[in-house]
This record gives sequence, C-alpha cells and structure tokens, in this order.
Amino acid sequence: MTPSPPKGMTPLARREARLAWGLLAPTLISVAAVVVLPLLAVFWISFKPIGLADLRPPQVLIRESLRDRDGALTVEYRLRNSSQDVEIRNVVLTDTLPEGVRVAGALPGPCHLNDAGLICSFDSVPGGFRDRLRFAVEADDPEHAEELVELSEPQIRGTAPNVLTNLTFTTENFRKVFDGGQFLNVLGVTLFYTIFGTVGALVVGLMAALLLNKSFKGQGILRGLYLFPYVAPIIAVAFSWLILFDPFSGSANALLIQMGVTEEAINFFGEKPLALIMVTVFEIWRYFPLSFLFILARMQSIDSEMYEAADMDGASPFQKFWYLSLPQLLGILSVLFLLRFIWTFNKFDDIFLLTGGNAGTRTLTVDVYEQAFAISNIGAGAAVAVVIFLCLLLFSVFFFRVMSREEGL
Amino acid sequence: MGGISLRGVEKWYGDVQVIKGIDLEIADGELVVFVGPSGCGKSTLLRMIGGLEDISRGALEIDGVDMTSEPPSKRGLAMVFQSYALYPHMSVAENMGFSLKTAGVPAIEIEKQVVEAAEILHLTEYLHRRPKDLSGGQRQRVAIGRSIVRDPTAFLFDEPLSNLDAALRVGMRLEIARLHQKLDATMIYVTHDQVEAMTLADRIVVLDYGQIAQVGTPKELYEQPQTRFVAEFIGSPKMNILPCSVTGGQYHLRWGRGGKTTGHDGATHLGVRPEHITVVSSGGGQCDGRVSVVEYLGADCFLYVDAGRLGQITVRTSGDSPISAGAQISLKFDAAKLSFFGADGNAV
Amino acid sequence: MGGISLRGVEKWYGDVQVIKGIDLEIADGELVVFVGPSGCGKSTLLRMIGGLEDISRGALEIDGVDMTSEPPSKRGLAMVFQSYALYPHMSVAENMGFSLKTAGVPAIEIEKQVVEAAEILHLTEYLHRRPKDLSGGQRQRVAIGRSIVRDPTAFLFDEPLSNLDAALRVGMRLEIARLHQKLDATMIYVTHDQVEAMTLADRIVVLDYGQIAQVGTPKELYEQPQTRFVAEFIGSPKMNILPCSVTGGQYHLRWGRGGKTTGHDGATHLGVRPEHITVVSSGGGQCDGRVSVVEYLGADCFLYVDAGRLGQITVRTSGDSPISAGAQISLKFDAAKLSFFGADGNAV
Amino acid sequence: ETIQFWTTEEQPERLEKQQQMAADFAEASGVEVEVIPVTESDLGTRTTAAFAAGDLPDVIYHPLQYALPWAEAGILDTEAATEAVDALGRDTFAPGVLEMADFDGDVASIPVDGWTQMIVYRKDLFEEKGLEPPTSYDNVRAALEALHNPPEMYGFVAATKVDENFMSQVLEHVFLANGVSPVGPDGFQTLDEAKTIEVLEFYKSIADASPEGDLYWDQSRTLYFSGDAAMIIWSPFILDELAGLRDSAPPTINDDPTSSELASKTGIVTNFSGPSNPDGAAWADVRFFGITADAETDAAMEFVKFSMDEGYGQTLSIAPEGKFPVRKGNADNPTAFTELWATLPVGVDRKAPLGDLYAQEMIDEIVGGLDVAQRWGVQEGQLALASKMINSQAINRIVRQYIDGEIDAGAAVAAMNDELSAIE
Amino acid sequence: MKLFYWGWLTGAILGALWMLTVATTIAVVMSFATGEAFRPQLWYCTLWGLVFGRPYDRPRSLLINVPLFAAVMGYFSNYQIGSLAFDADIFSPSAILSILTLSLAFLGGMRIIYGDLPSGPLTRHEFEDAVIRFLTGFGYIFFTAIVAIPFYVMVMTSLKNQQQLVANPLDFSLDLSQGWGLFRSYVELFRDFNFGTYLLNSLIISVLTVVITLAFSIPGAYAVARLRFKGQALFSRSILLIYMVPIIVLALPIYIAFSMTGLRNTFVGILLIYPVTTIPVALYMLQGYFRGLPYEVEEAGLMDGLSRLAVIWKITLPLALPALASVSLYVFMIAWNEFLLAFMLLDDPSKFTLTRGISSLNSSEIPRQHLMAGSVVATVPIMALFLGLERFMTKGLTAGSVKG
Ligand SMILES: Nc1ncnc2c1ncn2[C@@H]1O[C@H](COP(=O)(O)OP(=O)(O)OP(=O)(O)O)[C@@H](O)[C@H]1O
Ligand SMILES: Nc1ncnc2c1ncn2[C@@H]1O[C@H](COP(=O)(O)OP(=O)(O)OP(=O)(O)O)[C@@H](O)[C@H]1O
Ligand SMILES: [Mg+2]
Ligand SMILES: [Mg+2]
Repeated sequence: MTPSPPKGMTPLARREARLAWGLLAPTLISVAAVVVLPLLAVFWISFKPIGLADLRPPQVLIRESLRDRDGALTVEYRLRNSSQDVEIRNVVLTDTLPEGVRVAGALPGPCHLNDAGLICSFDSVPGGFRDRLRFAVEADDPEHAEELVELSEPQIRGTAPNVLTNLTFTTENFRKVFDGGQFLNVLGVTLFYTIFGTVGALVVGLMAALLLNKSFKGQGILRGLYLFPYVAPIIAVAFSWLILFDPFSGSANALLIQMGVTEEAINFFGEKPLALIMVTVFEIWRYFPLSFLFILARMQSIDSEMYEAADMDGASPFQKFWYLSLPQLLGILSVLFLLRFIWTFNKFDDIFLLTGGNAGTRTLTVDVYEQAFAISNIGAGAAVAVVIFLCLLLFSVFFFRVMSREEGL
Repeated sequence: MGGISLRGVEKWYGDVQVIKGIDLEIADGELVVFVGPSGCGKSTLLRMIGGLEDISRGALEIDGVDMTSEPPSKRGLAMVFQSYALYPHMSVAENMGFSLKTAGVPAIEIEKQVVEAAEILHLTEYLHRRPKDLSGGQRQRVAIGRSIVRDPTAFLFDEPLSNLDAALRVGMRLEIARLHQKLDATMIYVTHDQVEAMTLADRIVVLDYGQIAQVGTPKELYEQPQTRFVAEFIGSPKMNILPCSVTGGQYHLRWGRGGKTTGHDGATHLGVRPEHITVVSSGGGQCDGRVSVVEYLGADCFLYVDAGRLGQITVRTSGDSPISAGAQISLKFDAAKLSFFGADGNAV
Repeated sequence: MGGISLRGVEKWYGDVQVIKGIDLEIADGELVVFVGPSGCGKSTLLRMIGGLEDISRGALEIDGVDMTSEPPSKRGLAMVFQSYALYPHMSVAENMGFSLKTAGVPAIEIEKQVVEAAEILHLTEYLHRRPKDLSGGQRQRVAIGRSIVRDPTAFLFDEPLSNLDAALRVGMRLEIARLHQKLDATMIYVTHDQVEAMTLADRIVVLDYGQIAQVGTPKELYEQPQTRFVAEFIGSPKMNILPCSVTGGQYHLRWGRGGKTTGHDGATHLGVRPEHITVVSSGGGQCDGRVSVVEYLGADCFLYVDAGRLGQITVRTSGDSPISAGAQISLKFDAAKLSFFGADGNAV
Repeated sequence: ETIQFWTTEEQPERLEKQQQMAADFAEASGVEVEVIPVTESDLGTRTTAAFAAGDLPDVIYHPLQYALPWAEAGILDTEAATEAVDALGRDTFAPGVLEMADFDGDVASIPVDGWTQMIVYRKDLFEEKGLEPPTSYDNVRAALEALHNPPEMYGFVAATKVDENFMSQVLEHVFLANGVSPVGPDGFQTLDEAKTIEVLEFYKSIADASPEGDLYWDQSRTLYFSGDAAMIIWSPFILDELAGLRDSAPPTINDDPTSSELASKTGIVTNFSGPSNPDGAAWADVRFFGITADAETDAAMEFVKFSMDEGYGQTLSIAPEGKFPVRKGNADNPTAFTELWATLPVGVDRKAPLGDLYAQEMIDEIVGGLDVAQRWGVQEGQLALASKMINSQAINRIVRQYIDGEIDAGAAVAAMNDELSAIE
Repeated sequence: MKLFYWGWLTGAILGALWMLTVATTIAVVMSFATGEAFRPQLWYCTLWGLVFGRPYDRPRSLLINVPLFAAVMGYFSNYQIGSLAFDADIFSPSAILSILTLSLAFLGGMRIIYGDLPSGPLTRHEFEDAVIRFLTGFGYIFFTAIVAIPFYVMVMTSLKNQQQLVANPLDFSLDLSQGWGLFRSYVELFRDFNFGTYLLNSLIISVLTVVITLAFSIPGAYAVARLRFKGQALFSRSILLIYMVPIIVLALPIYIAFSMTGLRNTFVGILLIYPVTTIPVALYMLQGYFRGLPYEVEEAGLMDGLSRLAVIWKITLPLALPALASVSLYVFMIAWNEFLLAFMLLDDPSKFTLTRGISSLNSSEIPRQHLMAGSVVATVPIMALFLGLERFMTKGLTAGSVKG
C-alpha cells in the first residue's frame, strides 16, 4: 500500500488561513467596491440607451404660492413634469394646511381634503405636463398667511421608469461605436500610439540606461534629472509642451525658423499626421525614465564577473553589448514592453491634455470621454469602455504568459 | 611557452597599498597556488596578472614579453572565476566557443574545438543545456572547458571550488590535478583553503597582507614553516604554539617542562603539530593538562587539552583512543618535529 | 524536563511526502544530531518539532504533553537559525531579552538574565551593538544567547555553523560542545556535515529521503554502519565500497583476491575505510593498482589508487609516505575492520 | 439664505465684479449669493451632472445654445423665468432676444446681454487695393485674391478646430449668410444641396487662405494682431485688446503693445451675405440667466431681477465691449441702460470707453447687428433642435473633412443631412 | 567596416559629428539664454569638424589650443562660414562667449573621445571605444537637453509676461531689475486664484491617501506574501490585473455613482477613490518587500513567543520601514499628480487640488505665465521630495513597477 496524503487541513494551517482572509478582507472589499462594481456597471450601462441627463428619473416638480388677488386669497400649486416625454404614474400630492387657514371655495378636480390636509391624486402625468391647481382660502391673519402656507412644503410622489435600473437593453451603443469609419480610425490611432509609444520609450530608455550604467561623480544627479519627466505632474509637463510647441509663440518653432529648418511655423499639435507623432513623442519622452530605471536596475544586477570573463575572452565593447547585455535584458524588456503596452493603451490624460483627441489623435480612451461627456451619451461611452476592457483582457493573457517566464520583476 | 614573472608588482587603491611589491617567477607548466587568509590580496594579484586590474607599479612578463599595460584580450590567458561567470543565456557549447567566436574563428573550427574540450571534461552530453540546468560541479567544468578551448598560455583559477559542497570539492580537486597532469600547462590557482593548496600545488605562495610570507612546495611549508603565520596557517588542526625559551641545546616551556633540541637559540615560541604529541601518563611529558573536549572522528580523535596557563593544546590520537573528557593527562612532544620561532615571528 | 518524542510523524507537501513516518525518542539532556545529505528533510523535521511547519500526520510530545497542534509560542522551545535571524533593528541586549519581554518579565529581571547569558557567551562588551556591527561568529553567539535566556525545554539548531568559515566553525563547534556540557539541556542539532555530527553528538540520527537510516552513537555509526548509505556518508575520505562475494568464511573480491572473514554470507559488497588499508609490495595484498594522484596533507597522505575495473580506491597513509603518483602498488585490507553489505544495501 | 450662482465669466477681475454685485444684492435682500466660476466648455456636462445629482445651483449664467435644451430636459424652471421677465417688463427687452428664448409662450431663461459676430478686416489694405468691404462671399473672395500672400499675409484665418465652439459659430454665420439652415418649422430640414455647396466652397476658399492646422480664436487673433492676416471673424470682445488695452494679448504689429494703431486701421462688418441670400444675416450670441429646477425660486428670481435692474450696470461692465444690453431701459426711462452702457469703460490694463477708441458709425454697426441678428431655429421655433445639432459638432467635422479633401462637396452635404437627420 | 579602422578617418568623421553636436547645442543654449539669433551651419560644421578632427596630439594643452582654435573659428564666423552663425557683432560678449565655449567643448570633447586612438590602423576595440565615447558624449547632451528644456521653458515662462514672450518666444533672459516683480504671476496665483487653498487641499488629500493606502495594504500585502492559504498564488497575480484596468473605464461609472449619491465635489469622494487606485500598487510593492525580508527573523519572533499579528507589528513593520517610506512617497506622488479624477469629480474651486486648479487656468482669458507658474507650483514640491529622498523614490518607482 502506498501511503496517501492526509485529507483536510491541520489546525495550525486552518488558523493561518483564517488570519490571512481576515487581513485581506478590508482590501478585498474596498477594491471590489471601487473596481469590480464599476466594471460590472460599465458592462450594464453599455447596453443601456442612456445619456447623462437620464440619470435623474423624471419627477413632478411642484411650487406652492399664496396670492392675494384683490383681497381674495388663492393658493396655487404649479406642477410640472420634469421630462418632456416620459410619463409619470400614480402621482400623489399631499400638503397640510396650517392652523388658521381654511379652504374657502371648491377644490380642483383631483383633490380632496382629509384630516391631515390636502391630497390630490393623478393617475398619470404625461411628458411635458404642466398644470396649476388653484383654490381660494381664507385666513385669520391674512398678513402672515403667505409665510404660514409656504412654510409647509407640499410633498409629491410618483413612479417613473428609471432607465438606469430597468430591464430595457439595447445594442444600439455598440452599433454606434462600430458603425462608420470612425471606429477603425480610432483603433488605428490607438495602435499607432501604443506601439510606437511603447517601443520608443523602451529604446530611448535603453539608451539612457547604457549611458548611466557606469559609476562616476554626478551619476546620481543625472539619474534624478532623467526621471523628472515621469515624476512631474502630467498637467504641468503637458502644458509646458503645448507652450513650447505653440505654432505662433512657441520657442520650438522660433528656434526651428531661426535655424532655417523650416520656413513657416509648424502646428505641431494641430496638424493631422504630425499631431499623432507629437503625442507619441510626448509619450516616449514622459515614460522613457521608467524603462530606463528598470533596465538600469537589471543591468546593475548582471554579474560583473560575466563581463570580466568576456574581457578575458576578448570580446569588443559592441560584441559585449550585442552578445551579452542585450540577451540578458530581453526578459525585462519583454515584460516592460507588455506592461507599458497595456498602460499606454490605457493612457488618457496625456492626449486629453495635449490635443483633446483632435487632429487625428483620438484614441479609444479619449473616445470614452468624448462619447460620455462631450456628447453626453453615457451608454456609448460605456460601450467603448467595454471594447477597451476586452482588448485588455486579451493582452493580459499574453502578459501572464511572459510574466510567468520572467517571474519576480 | 608559459612562464610568468612578476617584478616588484604593487597595487594601490588610492592611498591604500593592497599588494606590497611581489617578485615571483612561475615556470612553464607549473601549478602554483596562492593561498592566504581572506583579504590578503590573492584575488587582486591574480586579476592583475589577468589584466582585469591595472598594475600600479612594477612589471609583468608573460613568456618573456612585457605585458604590464596590455588589455586582457592580448595576454592570452584564461581565467576561471569563483562564481563560474558563465553566460547564462548561452548553451554550454556557445559558452565554450564564445572566445573563438569573438576572434572570428569559423563555426566549424569552433565546433571541433568545443567537442574536443567537452570530451576531456566529460561534458559531451550537456553541450546543449543552459548553465542553469547544470549542477554546480558541471558548471565549474564548463567554466574550465571555456578556458581550455582558448588554448591559453596559462590558466588562472580564482577559488574555483569554493561554491561547491564538501564532497564535490574533493572530486573536482582531483579532476583539476589530473587536468594539470594531462595538459601540462602553467596554472595559477587561488584559494584560501590550505587543504586545497597542499593537495594541488607544485609550489605554494603564502600571502600575508599583500606580501609573500613564504614560497615553497607543500612539504617544505608543512615541515619547515619560515614564520609563525605560515606555521599556523598550514595544517589542520592548527599547530600548537607555546611560549618557551631555548638555552644551550635545551628548550624550556614556560609553565611547563622542557627537552633537548639543537640550535635555535633566541627562540621565544615553539610550535608542535597535534600529531607530534603523544599522551603519556601524568607527569611524563613536557606538560600536563585536563582533557576538556574529545572529538571523535572515526579514524582519528582530537583531544582538546586544557593545559592551565599554557592555554589549549590540541592533540591528535587514533580513533580507538580510550581517553575521555575530564581525564588528567601529560603530553610528550616529539623533539625532532618541533619548530622554533623568534620574537619577530620568523623561524630560528 | 526536556524529553521529546515523535510518533509516526509525516509531512506532506500536497502529494509529495517529505517526511515518511519518523519514530524517535529523545531523552532529557541528550544532544541529538540530525544528519543527512541536502534535501533529505532534516530542516523540515526540526521545524515540525519547533512548530514552524504543521505536522501532517502523527504526534509530537514534549515533556510528555501532546503538542502536535500547538503554535510555536506554546511549545517552549528555542531555535537557532542558520542565518542567525537576529532582529536587525534591536541591540544585542534587546535581541537576547526579546522573548522575556514578550512574556511580560519585568525589565530588571530581563537585564539580569541577559547579562548572565552574555557572560557565558563572552558577549558582555557587545551588548549595545547592533547585529550588523558584529562578526559572523559573534552573531551566531548572540543567536545562541537569545535561546539560552529563555531557559527553554530544548534547543533546536538548524545548521548553525554553515555560514562561518572553516577555522571559526571548528571553534564554535567546541563552544557548543562545552555549552551542552554546562547547561545539560536537550539539544537537537541539524547539519549536513558529518564531521560536525560525529564530533558533537551523543546520538546521531542519519536521515535518508525522509526516513531514518540509522540511529546510534558516533562510534556505532562509524564502526558498524547498518547500511551502505550510512557507511559512505560517515567518514572522510569516504569508505571504499568494492564488489565481492562471501562463501564459507572466505570473501572474494571481484577482479581481485580475497581473504578470511566470519559469517557475512550473501554479502555482495565489502566496505573498507581508507585507514584500514596498508600498502604492500606488488601482489601482496587483496588487489593491485597504480597511484594516480597523491594528496599530501602534512600529517597524512591520501593515495588515489586506480585499481583497474575495481575503480578508484582511496588509501590513507602517513604524511611521510614515500609513494608518489604513478607507482604500482598492492593494497592489503585489515580483515577485522571490514563491513559487508547485501544486495539491498543493508549490512549482513 | 444662500443661493448659488454659476457663471462662465471666471477671470478674477470679472469674478470680482460679479461678487461685488452679489454683495450689493445681499445687502439689499438679505440673501447671500455664492458666485462659482465654471469653465464655459465644461458648463454643459457639469450642469447635466449636477442635475442628475439633484444639486443644481440656483442661477446659471449660460449661452443661448443651452437655453432650450435645458428647458426641455427639465433643468430650467421656465415658469420662474417667465415670471421674472414679466416682472421686469417684457417691453423693456429687445424683442428678437426674447423670441430666441421662447419656450411654448414661456421664456426659457432670462436674456442678459449679447453680442454680434464681426468680420474684422484691415480697412487700410482694402482701401489701398480699392477693395469693397467684406460684406459678401464675393467681396471676401476678391479680397483673398488681392491680399493672400503667405507667410507675410494670410487672406483669412478660418476656424478649423472642430471641437471648438468657435468653429460652430463661424460656420453658422457663414451658413446663415447664404440662407441655409438645417432646421425648418417641423424640425430637421434637409440642407439645400446647391446652396450648401456654395457655402462649402466659400468656406474652403477661406480655409485655403489660412495657415495649416487646427485653428480657432486664438490663432485668428494672434495672426491678426501681428499684422499677418487680412480678415478674421471674431466677437466684439476683441475690441479692447485690439486697441492695446490689454497686456496679455497685445497687438504686435508694431513695437508698442499699447498702441491703437491697429484699431485705427481696422474695419468691421456684422451683416454678411452669400449669393443665394442677398440680404445677408448677422450672427448673435445672447447670454441668459437660467433659474434651475432645484432653485430656491423666489430668492433666485429676486437675484435675477436685481442683476437686470439696479445691478445691470455692473453686469454689463464686466466686459462692455462684448456685452450689449438686451434690456434697453426700465419703466422710467426706456433707454436708460443703452445710455449707461455707452459710458462704461472697456479694457483690462488700461481703460477707456469704446467711444474714445472707435468711430461712432462703427459702434453703431456693431450694436445694430443685435437687432437683425439671427440664429438657426429662432424663427422656426426649433432653437432647441438646432442647438443639439450644433453641440454634436457634426457639421464642424464634416466641413473639416471636406476642407481636408477627404470627401467632395456633394458627399459632404449628404453626410451632413445624414448625421443631422439622426438628431432628434 | 574595415575601411573605417583608420585613426585619421575615424577621427575626422567623429570630429564632424561632434562639431555638429556641439554647435547645435551652443546655438540652442545661447538662443534660449539671450534671445539672439544663433544658428549652427550644417555644412561648415561638417567641413571644420573633418578638418580639425584628427587624433589629438596629447602633449599640447588645451590652454594654448582653445584660444588658438577660438581665434580661427571667430575669423570664420565673421565671414559667416564658421560652424556657428550669429547676427550679433563678433566682438559682442555673447559672440565671444559662444565661440570660446564652442572651442573648449569641441577640443575638450575630442580629446576625451580620442582617448588613446592612434592615427594609423585601428583594432576593432580601439575603433569601438572611440565611437562609444562619442555616443556617450552625444547621449549626455541629448538627454539633458530633452529633459531640461521643457522645464526651463516652464520656469522661465512663469517669470516673464506674455507680451514679451509673444514678441520674441526665444528670449528667456530675465529682467532682474524687477526684483520681486519677477514673481508677479506667483503672487497673483496665490492672491487672486486661490492657489494657497489648492496647495493645502492637494497636501491634505495626498497625505490622507497615503495613510489610508498603507492602512489597507500592509495587512493585505503581508497576508499575500507570507501566509499560506488557498488562492494565495491567484491573489498575487490578480493584484497586477487590477493594475491594468484603465482609470477612464472606472471613472465613468464612478462619475455616475458619485453624481447620483452626491459624492462628487467632496473630499470624501476623492478620498474614497484615490486610495483604491493606489492600493493595488502599494499591495504589489509591499508584498514584494515583505517577500524579500528574511522569513527566519519572523520565525525567530514566533519561537520567541509572539503571535502572528505581534510579529507583523513588532518585527516586520520596523524592518520594512524603508520600504514603507518608498511606498508612501510613491503613493504620495501618484495622489499629488493625479489629474483625471480630480478634473472629473471636482467642480467647486474651494475644493480644487493643484492639478485641477491648474487645468482651470488653461483659458484664453488667463495669461499663460500664470499657467506655467501654476505648473511650477505643482512640480516643485514633488521634485523637492524626489531629490531629497531620491533613494527611496527610485526604489519606490522600481518596485512600483510600471504604473503610469
Ligand atoms: N576597489 C577596491 N578599493 C579598495 N580596496 C580594495 C578594492 N578591492 C579590493 N580591495 C582590498 O584589497 C584587499 C585584497 O582584496 P582581495 O579581493 O584580493 O582579497 P582576497 O585575498 O582575494 O580575499 P578573499 O579570500 O576574501 O577573496 C582587501 O583588503 C580589500 O579590502
Ligand atoms: N514548501 C515546500 N513545498 C514542497 N516541497 C518542499 C517544501 N519545502 C521543502 N520541500 C522539500 O522537502 C525536502 C526536504 O527539505 P529540507 O529543507 O527539510 O531539507 P534539508 O535536509 O534541510 O536540506 P538542506 O541540507 O539543504 O537544508 C526537500 O526535497 C524539499 O524540496
Ligand atoms: Mg578573492
Ligand atoms: Mg535545511
């Protein structure tokens, strides 16, 4: 008989697992609340025909006033359906009449009085409904009647369909997203931006790392300096670039014109292909420090004896780079590539601040914002968000393949 | 084809002198071991020969040619590093062939040489593995193979075995000894382990704080140490060093008795190795003591004897010795095997 | 006050069984050493006793109380780790007093105990240093001091000396031996170094792949190994194991000659330790061979003899042996000291 | 009691004036007003979001394009607005302006001030070359012919940045000039292909005479100020800086940033005509005070009434060059506010009344525009729909595609009809 | 390739390239510093670089060579055939300064680049070493330029007024006679634009974010790093996954939810959402750190009679202090720099963070020196922190992986 492992957990193991879950719980709950729930919400909303204004379900708005028309006191309720086209059902208005104020004339049709006060019911209030309910009252103290009457706020209830929570769904949003050349265009721009931005940042970062991979005085300062673009607030650097490259009063143009590179000012962030190139260059500029940092860290962890062995083996500097450094860096480079790829794909602020998605720089993330907020079509925005999310899932699969090979980044 | 000579070689790091003027001739085909305690400058000296560190002062000749300021690639030496320093992303074959590849040797020729070297080192079946898929000993063999392929003027080894476990170390030590017999090449071998030094070396160079303490064959070093430092460094368990005085053919232990000897006037200490002490009945030897710990090792047994003010004396007896801890014994020194040292630590 | 007993203790990692049912009684005050090759489960077993790993099956009693599922803090044991595991952010005194502090002992009392332990271990002058300002040996002493202060039921040591260099290791080994004599406490000591095991242990437990291969005093293990595994593991250089057959009071080496013996029928291999072989003139011994390498060690000399198809045989001779590499010699085995093993590897 | 007032006039000095008015109001009525600046481009989303959250402010100062859509969405309390206008007196308002805010007989929002869009041109150059003022497509083309000479001189600086309101405004003006509108009395009205193509071709010709890239008000002004553009379309807000009264946007045509030289060389046109609409049209923007559905109605109404009466002078003085009074006077004096306005100084770093800077007939031309001004959908009663069409920026996008040569004129008209018809 | 292995040829080519680099650099620097027109002349740079770029005779000192070379260059420049052309008079201080720096940079640089380069045939090593030294020099100039220029423009713009800049966008020289008037836009920012409040808001929010993030992620990270339970491996993976969800995708529903619950426009709302964007990062970083701590020390604590929680508190945390500092700094940086959520969720100027405040300065009506001054105000604290605690920051960045 071959021995078999015992089933179940030992008491010590159970205690440890319980502690672990306890420690994880706050994080899990908060992350779920702010990441998982919103994600689900995005999926939900993407199937909803919903604009920003639809978030507030239609309701009946009411205003009460007491008019003194030539000595005759009249209470007036003005009712209004906040929506022009949605019907509100079972509308009931209730209000209490204050002490010393009595109904004097006939009540309007839907209303009646009981102990508590006035009740008016409507079966249904159609879209665009507006009405005034008036009735005469008499008061003991007409001077202060107005204050008294308006002190008691009228209450109104009614049920209206809420697009956000009801069960009407539509694929309209997705149809809109995929319709027309727009989507392919946006996708193309996104891919250009992502691929060149990522590769560029890696290559530039690699060069910077090669530059600083030796110890000399001031190396720390230079390293710190080269990290500035990444560490500074995005909004500050984005605006600096805009001002630097302003077509009319930017220093870059002035410099180029002065050096005779160009005759006319170039509208760096305003012209069709150039703007996309510029935002990509900005992306490279802003994120090369990160690749630089990682590559440098990896380089410094390469056993220096290996290079000494190569010295003994007679390898030249370029041979050392090509045959030794580069293969050793491949792992970190591929991990960086994938991570940066995903992050660049997700990038929003940079383009939003630089061009607002114009001049052919509208990426998927900018599209989310444009759809949801500029056009106030939340549903369409959510649909784009879903598309993004699905793309990312795809990348993540790749990512974990590579990651498991290059564990312990 | 592989003589190396050092002339007044010095190494300074800023104001600190790490190698203090070394003169040494290494003959072609000789296996020389640099040994010494940690930090004494063994690696530095080796790396200076290899060209990985500059020589601050002095000259280095290899095969009669001055190489003092040539880069490593021009010296024609091969080095085996303590951490193996294999290229982790290359297969064993690529690792071994790399030096030829950088020199532009055609692929077929490289292959031939690599296979040849791999056969010598029994690595043939691992040629396509990556270093990380090899055991420590195999890696060390690849590192050696990489040197052999280059057919160098001389081999430099920097503590090649210190990352291996005890059993493997013994095995690899033997292999290196056999390799030396076979290749008949000049080898310089650095270690801090005196056992390795003793067992491998044609000649041992004992370094002490950047200076040569003694150069000689293992036997010379063991039997005629020229300084207390060498005497204590070579041999395990350590030589016992006891204060004494010598007058007219007689030595006299402080806090103990004495015996006959010849010469050695002016000595202040005598050295006696554990195996040159015999246990005799109380009062019969040069000094008395109480056995504090007995270490049984099978074939041998080490007695740590507490000899009062003389301190602890180590005695080696055979494994079936009946003495146990707490016994009161007397120790008799073999008069012919004693070493005597003066106040300056040199042998007299 | 410190007996420990293990009853059918097993450890499973998922489907892999690492400890395969260990039964062991450790008496109060005994120093037991777990020894075995790397990966055989020594550390795991020790950590199970300490409570740092769960016991998958079986039971553990300390001092007669079942402790199988108690957390470490309840077991009253102290452990000394290979990496010392000192608290780097505390001074030596704080490190040593920490366990008392967590137990709520008043500060004055803690101080007293710490000072006492520091005296035993010669640490008094370092009490206010941080661990990083100590040498390796001092750190190891602090780690031991930390255990002593707790006055534990038993001490657990996990390869405490393996991070020290050779010379220091010998010294610390002696100190632990003395400490054991002085405290007279139960100690379990894990090492993979058979020398340490032999020199320290009251009893040695040899582990082989999660099972006990043999338990016994050092002498028993050296002289009467019950398996080939133990025979080869204990003793340095290794015991020579040679194929043979035994019939009617006579053994006969394959590819060699034989000799007299008693019993041992059915043995397929004999084992002979290097010191039980003497060199005789050609043809005079049990087998002949050519000396391939001579390792000179001062007091001793190891001859590696190439005995043709019998393989390599190691022989120990004295340091002044005149034999050199290449000599053709014959080897004679000491008949009284031979071990014989059957086909299953067990002694017969 | 405290009410909240959102304003798009968010520069510190303008804000200060509004806060001053709010303080005056607080003194008069006891109601505190919190003045909150909102960037104009965010106004739409922020208001909608606040509506969704139920925390709308009480009063919003907003441009015309939001008036009707917000009324429809239930964001504005049209009854309160009507009541306020009635209380102020309908007849004290400029008639066309109330019409713009008409919401089924109610007033969606209370009109506050307005301005007309102008073609600003270099009178000196026109005179030099003997050109007619740019009052029509043809005149403009003729001028382009004569004056376009890049990079020293661009004939025009057209608006081409599709997400800027500025482009919508300029385009609407050009469309109106040729009598083209996407809305009719029954909602969407197919764009007349022939007329629209005339518009597109005209727009392309001015875009071709402009620099490359995404242009909007900023480049127009910068180029005109540096003397590198012959014509631009701009709002009257340019009038003060044109005269060198503002350091942050100085004329750079000569070395003196405070000179009014450029102003003296400048002519303006408000009414503009195309070949199919010889009468032409002006384009006006009107700003409103909207009282919201969540407002403290009475206090809000009081505040609005105050700002339109006692505080009206302060309201206008924020930037008189771009805020013409839509309420001409009060019951006592039907022209009280027009008179007051003429005396208000303009400028930021230096101040002077407009009358000191420009000839009277030019001022009359500017102000008169407001009376004849048009917007899509106003006459048809479809302003709300028209606003949505404009806000969708579909026209901007398609025109831009046409200008960039991505589609031809016919396709552009078809695309516009297609996209606009989908908006409801 | 072999063709180039000649000292004089390699030298000449490197000389031409180096001359181009140096001349362009000096032209840009001088233009930015003085506003005057300086141009590198492509063809003359190449020509003079080829002519003068031969392996340098080492014994002669720069002290003699630089003035000599400068005289020659100045002579050429006077006839507009020098490497550097300028409109200023050849004897004007800026012209002299630029010619002298050009000479020094060219000769000094070449001296370093040549190293031991012989003028005859080269070995591969010598050739590559020289090329690498050139590339290194070029690299330092290139990287320093691309990093420093935007920041230079940012700072200088904030100190000038718009009118001066429109007049000559290259003239960043400061009129020091204004004294404190230089900082006019800063004064106005704090006086008229409430930047004091924004600064405070940003500080409060960032610090609270750090505190909350740590409070949540320390226990979580410890559990993932150290404790054995089912799903542990899955967890350490999925932390990274959360990292990959784009903020804009989350921002949309959060915007909706916050709008409907009235959390928009409140510090509470911001403090709910900021930590959640940073917790995954912190969790990932901390679990890495915790894994790196020697487990045996914690086991020693267990053997010494501590419970798990006590081990975390008394042993792990004190040991992880540097790590906590790195994580805190990194989280602080994320919170401080965060723009998108602040932009979407904050409307009320009294609650603006700095980044949100800056974005409200981006208006046609506000002079852009204010915008740049605002940017400087937001950048300086984070830079100061960064430079002061570079070690922790860099560590934080490296461990924080690739959050961007
Ligand atoms: N770069 C350096 N700067 C200053 N001192 C150094 C440097 N490198 C080595 N040393 C010093 O030189 C001495 C010799 O170092 P070396 O590495 O040669 O010793 P070693 O004998 O090889 O020791 P080990 O057995 O530990 O390898 C040491 O004291 C060391 O501190
Ligand atoms: N967490 C684990 N999961 C699976 N197997 C493990 C785990 N920990 C240890 N093992 C296995 O258990 C066996 C025993 O390990 P252990 O550390 O006890 O060996 P050891 O005898 O102490 O070796 P060493 O001398 O190298 O310390 C090894 O084969 C190891 O691979
Ligand atoms: Mg060394
Ligand atoms: Mg172990």
